[in-house]
Amino acid sequence: MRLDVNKTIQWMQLTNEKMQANKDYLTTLDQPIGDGDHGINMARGFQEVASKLNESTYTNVSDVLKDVAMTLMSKVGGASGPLFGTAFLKLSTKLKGEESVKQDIFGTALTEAVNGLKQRGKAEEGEKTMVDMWAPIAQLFLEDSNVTADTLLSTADSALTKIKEMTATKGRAAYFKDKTVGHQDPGAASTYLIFEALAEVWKGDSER
Amino acid sequence: MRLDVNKTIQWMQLTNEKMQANKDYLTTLDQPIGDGDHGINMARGFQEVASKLNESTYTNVSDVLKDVAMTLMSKVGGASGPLFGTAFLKLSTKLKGEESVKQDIFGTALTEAVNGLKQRGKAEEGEKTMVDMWAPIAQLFLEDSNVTADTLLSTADSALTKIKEMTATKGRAAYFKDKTVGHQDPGAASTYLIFEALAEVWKGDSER
Amino acid sequence: MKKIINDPNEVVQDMVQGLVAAYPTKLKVVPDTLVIARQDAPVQGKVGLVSGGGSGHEPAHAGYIGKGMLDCAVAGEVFTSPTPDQVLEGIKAADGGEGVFLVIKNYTGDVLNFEMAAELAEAEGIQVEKVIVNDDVAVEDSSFTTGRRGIAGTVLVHKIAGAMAENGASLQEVKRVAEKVVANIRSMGMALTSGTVPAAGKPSFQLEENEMEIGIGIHGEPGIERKPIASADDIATELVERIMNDMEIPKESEVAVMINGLGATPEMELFIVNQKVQSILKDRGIYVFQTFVGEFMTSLEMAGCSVTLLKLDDELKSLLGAPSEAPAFRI
Amino acid sequence: MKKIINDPNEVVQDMVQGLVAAYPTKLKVVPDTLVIARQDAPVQGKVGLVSGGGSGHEPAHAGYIGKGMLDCAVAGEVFTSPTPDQVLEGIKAADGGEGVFLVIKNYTGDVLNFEMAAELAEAEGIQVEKVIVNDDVAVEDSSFTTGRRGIAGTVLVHKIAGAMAENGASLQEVKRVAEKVVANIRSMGMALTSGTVPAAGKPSFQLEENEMEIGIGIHGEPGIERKPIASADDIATELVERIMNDMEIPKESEVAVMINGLGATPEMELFIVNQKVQSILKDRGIYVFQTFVGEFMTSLEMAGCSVTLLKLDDELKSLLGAPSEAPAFRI
Ligand SMILES: Nc1ncnc2c1ncn2[C@@H]1O[C@H](COP(=O)(O)OP(=O)(O)O)[C@@H](O)[C@H]1O
Ligand SMILES: Nc1ncnc2c1ncn2[C@@H]1O[C@H](COP(=O)(O)OP(=O)(O)O)[C@@H](O)[C@H]1O
Ligand SMILES: [Mg+2]
Ligand SMILES: [Mg+2]
Ligand SMILES: [Mg+2]
Ligand SMILES: [Mg+2]
Repeated sequence: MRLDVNKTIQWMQLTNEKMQANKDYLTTLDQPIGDGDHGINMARGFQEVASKLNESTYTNVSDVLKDVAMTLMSKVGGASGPLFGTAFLKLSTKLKGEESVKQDIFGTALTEAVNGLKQRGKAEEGEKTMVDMWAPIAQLFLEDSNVTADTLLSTADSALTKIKEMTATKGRAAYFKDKTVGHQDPGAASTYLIFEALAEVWKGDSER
Repeated sequence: MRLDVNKTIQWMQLTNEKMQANKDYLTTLDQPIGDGDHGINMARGFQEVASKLNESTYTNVSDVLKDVAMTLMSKVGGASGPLFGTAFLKLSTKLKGEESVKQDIFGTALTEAVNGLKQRGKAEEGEKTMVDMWAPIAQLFLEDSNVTADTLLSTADSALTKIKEMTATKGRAAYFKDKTVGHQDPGAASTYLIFEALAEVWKGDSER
Repeated sequence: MKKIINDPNEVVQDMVQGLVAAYPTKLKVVPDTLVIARQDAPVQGKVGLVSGGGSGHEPAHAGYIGKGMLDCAVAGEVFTSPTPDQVLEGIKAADGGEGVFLVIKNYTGDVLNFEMAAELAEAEGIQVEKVIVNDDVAVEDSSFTTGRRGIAGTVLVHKIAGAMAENGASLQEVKRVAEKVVANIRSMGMALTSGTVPAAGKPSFQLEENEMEIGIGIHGEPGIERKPIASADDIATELVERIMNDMEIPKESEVAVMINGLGATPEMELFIVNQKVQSILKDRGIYVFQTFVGEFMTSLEMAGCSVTLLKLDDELKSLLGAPSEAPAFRI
Repeated sequence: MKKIINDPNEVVQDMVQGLVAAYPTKLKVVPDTLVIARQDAPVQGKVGLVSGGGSGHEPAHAGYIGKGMLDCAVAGEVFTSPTPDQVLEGIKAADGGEGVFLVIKNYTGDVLNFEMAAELAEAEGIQVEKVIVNDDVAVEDSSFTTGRRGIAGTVLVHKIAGAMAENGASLQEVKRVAEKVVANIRSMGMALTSGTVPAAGKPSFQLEENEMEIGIGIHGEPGIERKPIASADDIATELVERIMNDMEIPKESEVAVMINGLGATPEMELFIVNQKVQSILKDRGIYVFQTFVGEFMTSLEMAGCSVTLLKLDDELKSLLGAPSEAPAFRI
């Protein structure tokens, strides 16, 4: 896969569609172990991302991702807004100057995003947050020289399975302690949708 | 019937028993067309009357009724407290000096009580209040030279039947307007208990 | 019934203790009564101001005790007016030699008990005057019936009469200004849910999940109409229009606005109602001199609100804006 | 859902309009934002004080804007912390050249958004300091987790830091005193019912008819225990004891007490709780310098209350007693 301006925009538009379709699902995940707003927050944020990307023209991937970052930052709120904002800002920064992003540099950028996330949210891996979805995917891109849409999806799937069984120690879910075991983390589930969208854009690409 | 100190005390003690036994019933009457406190108010008030009469000794009827009046006045509250207080105060004043109250003077005293009630509460007959129970009973004692326990009860019964069909235009029930038709007035019902107690004391008397 | 209480029959006693414990330098209880007074009452040379009524309407009335407002408040049982002997204690505690003024909400029980107390006080040589507040336009104004109820507008009577008394006015002057407020104040309320009297243990009335009642009284007395819940804008419009149909408020008038929560309604919703009320007044060319948003005259944990409008002249404006140290009405 | 609102997605906008319409001479909105500020903000030569967070906790935080307290409050969506750009607008509106101090409740969302805003402000040359309030003893205090939540005690941080800033203190001095408050303040709450987020349309959680939850957070976060409703005295005792187990308050200490209603609880019940809290403190030989009873940090229409104790020294006492013109906290 190579990520150019168009692909990046497609990726984000498809992510928005997924967030709208899964708005209630994400909110439902956030009810038993949170405050029941994650779907509302993500749907509001990516709706604005979609509009922003529609009304602008871009010449490089970094600029697209910067607008994504800034829009999420200023429209999502809560814990997830600044976190997704930070992640996309790191991607944008790292991919500056890249016209068509290759897998290895994408892996480095994702690793930067994970570091940014960790620093911002002070969460490590294993604390049942979105970090536990971003981190294994970044690792995949760094370590596997031949990532495919399918390996991406299967990595995300297995992360999701693991996260569900973790105990939350960061974010609002931490107040629910042991009761979080067996519940899916809403931020991990929305991160999954982002990478599912990437995989699907990528697949559409290879099918063509 | 002749009302002496002992009879008067018996009358009030029996009234208290009736108020305690009918506490919930009176409150239930006050719910659909009032604020649901009449039974609570009357039970509290006559409980105090009973204690007061128990702990004191009396040499005349007027003093008994004065203590009844003052106790009701200071323990009932709401609309009915000052009204019952006024009625008993008028009885007490009119019966001053009477050692053993005869029927005609009791009729005059009841008429004074009705006048006091009307002046205090600014209600006329026909407005669906306790006045509509006190007034026909006062009239009975004034006009019928040979009142018996049974004529007293039947007068009270027929008053109750009429009051139920009236429309309230005074007191809290007035806000419920036409909806009061078909509901019994709580203050009339508690006044009924007072005269029912009198009739029963009287009957016990004639049976002896 | 879900309540944070001890014995349901002792809620008023417990509350009064807790109130005075909260403001020990400002308030005191008259021993063996449910009468709460300014610490420095009676204030010599000042007309004393007394109000009160059934409990369950907090902060009414004890929260309005303080320099610039009430001298005493007499607390009855929940929703039951206090007895004349209690009111008499309040009058005595407020009497600083210049007479005592009673602010009474127009309910049969309140009127009777306060009037009897006034007679008792006069028999003891205390001069007493009164005003009967009847601001609730939900009820027909007829001299043949009980007449209109006193609701949230009562608080502004306390405020203005209190400022007048604090200025050293005579009993008659306090009465004049209180009557002016009553002549120029109108309120109307609405509810979404009922409160529960602690000793009764169950809600006073029932409204369906999608129902509201327009014109309800502060003890749950029936209002004008039960109907499906409308938007905040429609509710505000209906309340204001019913008030303005009852009392003309010409263009360029100045008014005070009170948006009062009945107990369980979040302040957020009161501000949403206020937003519409202000815009209606603006559209009609009416100036708002001062706005009060909060819980002033509640009905236990009833959800709902009332709107009060008071037409002002220069005298009322200056008295309304005068300082008040009452815990629930600091100006 | 029974609410007096218009569009459930616009409640915060409507509320902010209604709030500023209520106090037009005291408050203003920063155009195109949900940032509310003192009319005279930025006050030149004074450290600016900014707080905020998700809405639904009214009067927190906009009710605490005024001389002697906050300069700005930033309102997020209901229960959702505001975004960094909004907070940045608040910081700019408060900046009178001496730096801006942020009072943040300890929730991941609030901390992240306010910190990012602080970075953005610093990039624009505005000096920013902050304090993170975590007074809720219901949560374990562990540096490995999210840590304790900020609840009603936050209001006293506003008050004391605000008085300090109003006195002309430097940014570092404001920070020092705010940290002193945070070190000496503890709270704990309990609930009988849940509130309903307007956009969600149904209650956040369910409690049985006879159940209460001890230690609940102001967004309905789980507390310590669900159990049958106890008496007001037992509830007060449990809350105070948990606070005093966490923070030693020696005999002869002086404290401030706050009894905070969560939204639907009548003031009557808060005073009943206060009665017991005061008597426990008295029994332990602790002096109460000042008591605050009312709704300070609500959770929509949640029924319940919280108790806050703040250990005072002379500096904190004089700052707590200093004047405040904030609509919801007049001193
Ligand atoms: N400290 C943290 N580090 C990383 N991710 C976090 C952290 N705290 C929360 N999250 C993520 O944010 C999600 C919750 O987001 P959201 O519901 O939008 O915000 P809030 O919790 O403020 O309501 C969680 O499911 C989790 O994945
Ligand atoms: N103006 C009045 N004149 C005579 N009786 C009245 C008047 N107003 C009310 N009552 C009586 O008082 C009764 C209600 O008493 P109660 O429930 O104790 O007081 P409240 O209405 O203050 O709650 C009514 O049923 C009626 O009989
Ligand atoms: Mg959430
Ligand atoms: Mg009644
Ligand atoms: Mg009553
Ligand atoms: Mg949230």
